[in-house]
Amino acid sequence: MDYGLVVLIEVLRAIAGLVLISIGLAIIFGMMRIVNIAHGEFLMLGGYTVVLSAKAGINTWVAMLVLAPLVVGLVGVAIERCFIRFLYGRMLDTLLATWGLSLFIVGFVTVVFGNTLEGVSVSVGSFEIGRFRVAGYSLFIILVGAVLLAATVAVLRFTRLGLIARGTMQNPNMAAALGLSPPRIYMVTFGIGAALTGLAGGVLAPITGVVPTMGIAFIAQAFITVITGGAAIVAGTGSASTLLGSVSQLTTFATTPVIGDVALLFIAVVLLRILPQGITGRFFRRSL
Amino acid sequence: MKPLLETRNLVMRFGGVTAVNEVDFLLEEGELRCLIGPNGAGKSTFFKCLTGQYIPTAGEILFRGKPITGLNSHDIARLGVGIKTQVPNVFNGLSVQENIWVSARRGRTPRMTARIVEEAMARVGIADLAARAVGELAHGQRQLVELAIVLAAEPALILLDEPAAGMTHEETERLAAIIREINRTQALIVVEHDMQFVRMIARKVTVFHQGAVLVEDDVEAVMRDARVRDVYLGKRVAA
Amino acid sequence: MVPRFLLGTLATTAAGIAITILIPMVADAFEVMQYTLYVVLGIYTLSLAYIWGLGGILCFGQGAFFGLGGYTFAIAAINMNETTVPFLMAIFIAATVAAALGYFMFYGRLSDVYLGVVTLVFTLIIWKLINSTAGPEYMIGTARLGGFNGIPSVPPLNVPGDPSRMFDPVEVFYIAAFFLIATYLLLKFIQATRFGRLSVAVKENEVRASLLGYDVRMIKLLVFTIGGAIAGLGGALYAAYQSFIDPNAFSLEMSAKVLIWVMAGGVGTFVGPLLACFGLQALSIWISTVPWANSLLVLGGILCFVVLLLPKGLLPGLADLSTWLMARARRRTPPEVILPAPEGKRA
Amino acid sequence: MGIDRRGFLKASAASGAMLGASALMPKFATAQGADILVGGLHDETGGLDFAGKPMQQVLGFAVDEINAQGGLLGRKLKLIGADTQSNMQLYASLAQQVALKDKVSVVHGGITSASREVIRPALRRFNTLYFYNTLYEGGVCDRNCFCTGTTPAQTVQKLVPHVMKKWGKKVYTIAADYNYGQITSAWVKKYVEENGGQVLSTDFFPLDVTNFGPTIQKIQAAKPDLVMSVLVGAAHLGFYRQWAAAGMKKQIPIASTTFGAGGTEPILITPEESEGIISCYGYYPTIDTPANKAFKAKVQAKLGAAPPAGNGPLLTELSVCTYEGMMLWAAGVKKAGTLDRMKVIEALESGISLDMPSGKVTIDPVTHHVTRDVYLADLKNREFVILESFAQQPPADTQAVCDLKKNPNENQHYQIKL
Repeated sequence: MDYGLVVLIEVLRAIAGLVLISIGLAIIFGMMRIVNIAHGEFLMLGGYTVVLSAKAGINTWVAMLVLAPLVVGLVGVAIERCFIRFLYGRMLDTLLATWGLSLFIVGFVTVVFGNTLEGVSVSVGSFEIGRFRVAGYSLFIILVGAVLLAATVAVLRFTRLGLIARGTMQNPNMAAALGLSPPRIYMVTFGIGAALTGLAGGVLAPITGVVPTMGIAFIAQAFITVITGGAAIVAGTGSASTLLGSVSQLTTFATTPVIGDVALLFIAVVLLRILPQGITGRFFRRSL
Repeated sequence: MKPLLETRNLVMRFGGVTAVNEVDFLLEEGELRCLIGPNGAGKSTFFKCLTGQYIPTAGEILFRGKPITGLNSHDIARLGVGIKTQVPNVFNGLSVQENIWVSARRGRTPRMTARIVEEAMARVGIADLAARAVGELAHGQRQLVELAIVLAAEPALILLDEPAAGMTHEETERLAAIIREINRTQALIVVEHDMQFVRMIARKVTVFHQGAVLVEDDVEAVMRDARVRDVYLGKRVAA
Repeated sequence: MVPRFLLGTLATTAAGIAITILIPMVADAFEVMQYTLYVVLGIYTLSLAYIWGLGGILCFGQGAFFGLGGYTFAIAAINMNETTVPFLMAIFIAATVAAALGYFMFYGRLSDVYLGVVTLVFTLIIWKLINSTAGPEYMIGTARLGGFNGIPSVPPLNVPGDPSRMFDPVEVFYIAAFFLIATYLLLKFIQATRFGRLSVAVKENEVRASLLGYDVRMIKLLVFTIGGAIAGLGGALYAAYQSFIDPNAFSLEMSAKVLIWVMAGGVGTFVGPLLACFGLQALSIWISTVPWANSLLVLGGILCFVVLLLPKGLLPGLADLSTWLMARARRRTPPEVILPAPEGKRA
Repeated sequence: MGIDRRGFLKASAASGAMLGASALMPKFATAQGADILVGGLHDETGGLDFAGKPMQQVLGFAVDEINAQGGLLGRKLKLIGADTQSNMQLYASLAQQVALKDKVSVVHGGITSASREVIRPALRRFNTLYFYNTLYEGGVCDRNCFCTGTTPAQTVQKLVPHVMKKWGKKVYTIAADYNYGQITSAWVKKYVEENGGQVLSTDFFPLDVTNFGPTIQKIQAAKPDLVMSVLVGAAHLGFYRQWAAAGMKKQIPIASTTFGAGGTEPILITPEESEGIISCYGYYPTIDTPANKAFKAKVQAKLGAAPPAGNGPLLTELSVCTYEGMMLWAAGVKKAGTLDRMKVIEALESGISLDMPSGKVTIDPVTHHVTRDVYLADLKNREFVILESFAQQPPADTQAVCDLKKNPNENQHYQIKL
């Protein structure tokens, strides 16, 4: 009984983890068709923001929930202005360009901030379930994952910004005809995707720690989750994370982390074979 | 003699929308049929079912008496069905000649292929464009290239989806002549909006409305039909 | 068109042969060995340049076949104490696996970026699995898989039929160069055949090709299998040349690197990707020995600039540049520079 | 214990094949006064940069120190440092480059066992002397290669009984899934059983695993007295974080054969997360001897008081062994009076012994490993508090399988089976 509960919490945490690392990419890749290989580095920048601010004496929660998204969002906007905006509609070039960008960011961060930074820990404590102790932080991550999904739905569905962004991605000329400036909308959308990724990097920092090269560990999983999810941003990310996260975590419990990872990849392949357009290519089509 | 093409009770549904609704359709060898109907009447979907791009939800398609329902596009094409799709569907990166070569080369020797390519270009009147890249041609010219591609495969049945779209008046007239000429040897089904054009080429017309066959008759009779007018004017019809 | 096409191929081949003969004459033994690596990676580059450039198949996991070729060669050569049969086995296994994966994908009507992701996931699965074979229980015959450490002491290439006579490094260079040139010629030949031209047509427009009666799945499957075989050939030479193979061959980096070479060199050409492969590889070696520079910073910066300045890739980009310069010289008026629109719609 | 003979035959066949390449023999630049070149292959960027950077820096420091004392054989030393970028393919290429193009007299370098096994056979082929200065799983038997780091018989043998006496007899091992982790965890099992204990389970993790949630629950279910960590690299630090976050630090203590060896681990995680981890290495910065204090002062004067912000500590087992490896090589060259590779090897085999920051370091002629002092330390607020020291520990594990006196042509990495 207690074991079952512990497993459930771990599974939910794995799902939330996938949601966190992929929601920003779902926006940048799913909406804007930018194959952002530097996505992992955005996560890393979020982590660095938290660690550096904590070092500067700023409250960790503020750093994590406010500064990380803000800083990475601004970095995202800057990158979009100097770089990405020349590449819209050239999906494959974005792959090459952001690969370069990803190397550049890793090198830059190493040179400027160093590769060895003290980790942060947040004192949420732990609690007991029967014979087991569970980290309170796991619950926090689950919470953040759920809130992020809900917030993204709300923004896309109910705000003017969300509506305009969705419209522009469908048809930039339409937006221009309505007197909106597509470049600005692209910039803001990219910034939001980056900000969400920064938030995720910040929230995960206390568990993963931060080193300049940490991004590589997330990039494949994030892309697989987004593409398995299909076209709908929230429903896709949510359903793919749930499926992949629970399969891999349950397998990990039953066997080893390697087999767990392999199970995740395997399910993704089988799923794409059955549903070539991703989960939301078939189900929840009309959702966001 | 068996009809060239027959559909029995053909149905195509997408989710809750029924795009093709219980269509029974018959085409004789050597016939030229026009398919008309307002936008969204299901004509293009009907074509896609015939060519294997969609697998029908229900019903049967017979080509010369042989069931072809649910076959792959390339299998149907090999039986002798060619199609010019609504949006020009060509190899943009290749030259006009290469485009037609791809079509003509299937199942033929290089020498025969070369002859057929020349013939197809001459028949449609685009020999002067042979070396041009298709991607840089005007819309009307690309329509003609696609027609030549379809011809070069020498199918028994040719489906043309809005072949006159984007053409100048002269081009349209030439197209009508070409179609009449093709019809000497092959059967055609032509989807077209332009009633002038339909009059130029067709004897028998089938009218689609909301996925089903509304009327099927001589061109003049159809033009006089009140229901057809209502449909085109957007009035509600008691079907 | 045909004579020009032939002329270019012949000129490239002649240049390739000349360079191959010249290098051991002017270069140190060490440099010859380094160039061998370039040549081997060049074969790997051609495998993707082919399936992507002529077949339109975007494979994010080409490393899978490269690695399979390397591992097959290593395991078979250690077991057989001979390298000719293992060499052929490497090509065969890589091609077979490519055919199986290709069947799975093309007959499942996967395309585009979804297909790319499946290939990526496929190579990552192998990577994860092979990485977890460090234990002594993972043996194939007498070869230990070795997990993360890979397989050391892979026998070097020997003269076919005479396992005791091994090729020396300069000979290995010649062999690798021979295979690179042969691969190039083979691909140029395929490009000129009916099948090659059809595969280009399929790349241009799949729907049209199938409406003309061509089995698109079959054509793509063949292209993909040929690409897999070539990557396997590269992998076998790689393992033989370095005398080790490790799971990095299956890593994201190995697959992404070749994508970048092809893209930077220009999709649709063979020479461009080769030049990009050689150039970027040399750059990355050179940068490692420059004490003041952070390798990643410099490499990343260069890549970013390449994309912005030569959007079509190296070779087509240079071609554009020379046309532009010639036009400028002739007209002496500012030409119309076509820049990508600052904003566009989604692809 | 068994030995993998077949592998050995293969390896020697492979190296024999390359003898055809005699043209590749480096021709030493013998011109009087020309600099003596020393190769350093370390990962200064990429995933292992935290370990590689200090090694390269301290190697440079050692070169400068020798030059300040007048160089070797009347000539100055020059370091050819190459950044291997944590990439095996670059290890292969750059080993070729420094050996054949730069024609260095010796190569120091390699961090993971994987990288060592890439460059070791290559350098042997190119007749270039090789020093591997990292703590590792033991078993390298190659006359061209000297290993100056510690091996399990020197450290794990001391660590296991100490922590078992302190905490209890039931051990749960978690290890990195590659050569080093596999072999070291086998040693852990051997020593635990020799001391009357029991290893409940040994779990292996590839180097990129960051998710330890399920493992932590499994360990709790198994209820060991202590956890023995053979984890490696930055990703695996997640274990210590998640362990502390689950409140396990006060429940089950941790000992480690790796934690802090590269110096950065205690910095990357917080003091609360690392408090009380017991380890055993050949060097700690806190060794309280005049030699170490003098050494630290010299390094401080040369390379700065503290590492630049955001970089790990300079002095760790890895970097100090690199320093000591350089000094041992220099002593060998002095003794041989020449740079000739075989003469230097013979001089080193005469049992050269130096007083180094970590204590007395003596080359074991039979295995080309070193006999050195090892230390046991507890981590208190990021400082290694030395609990015990063990003088002059021989590399007994490698000695059990390798005898270069008897078989000078051996070229093998023995997988010591237990």
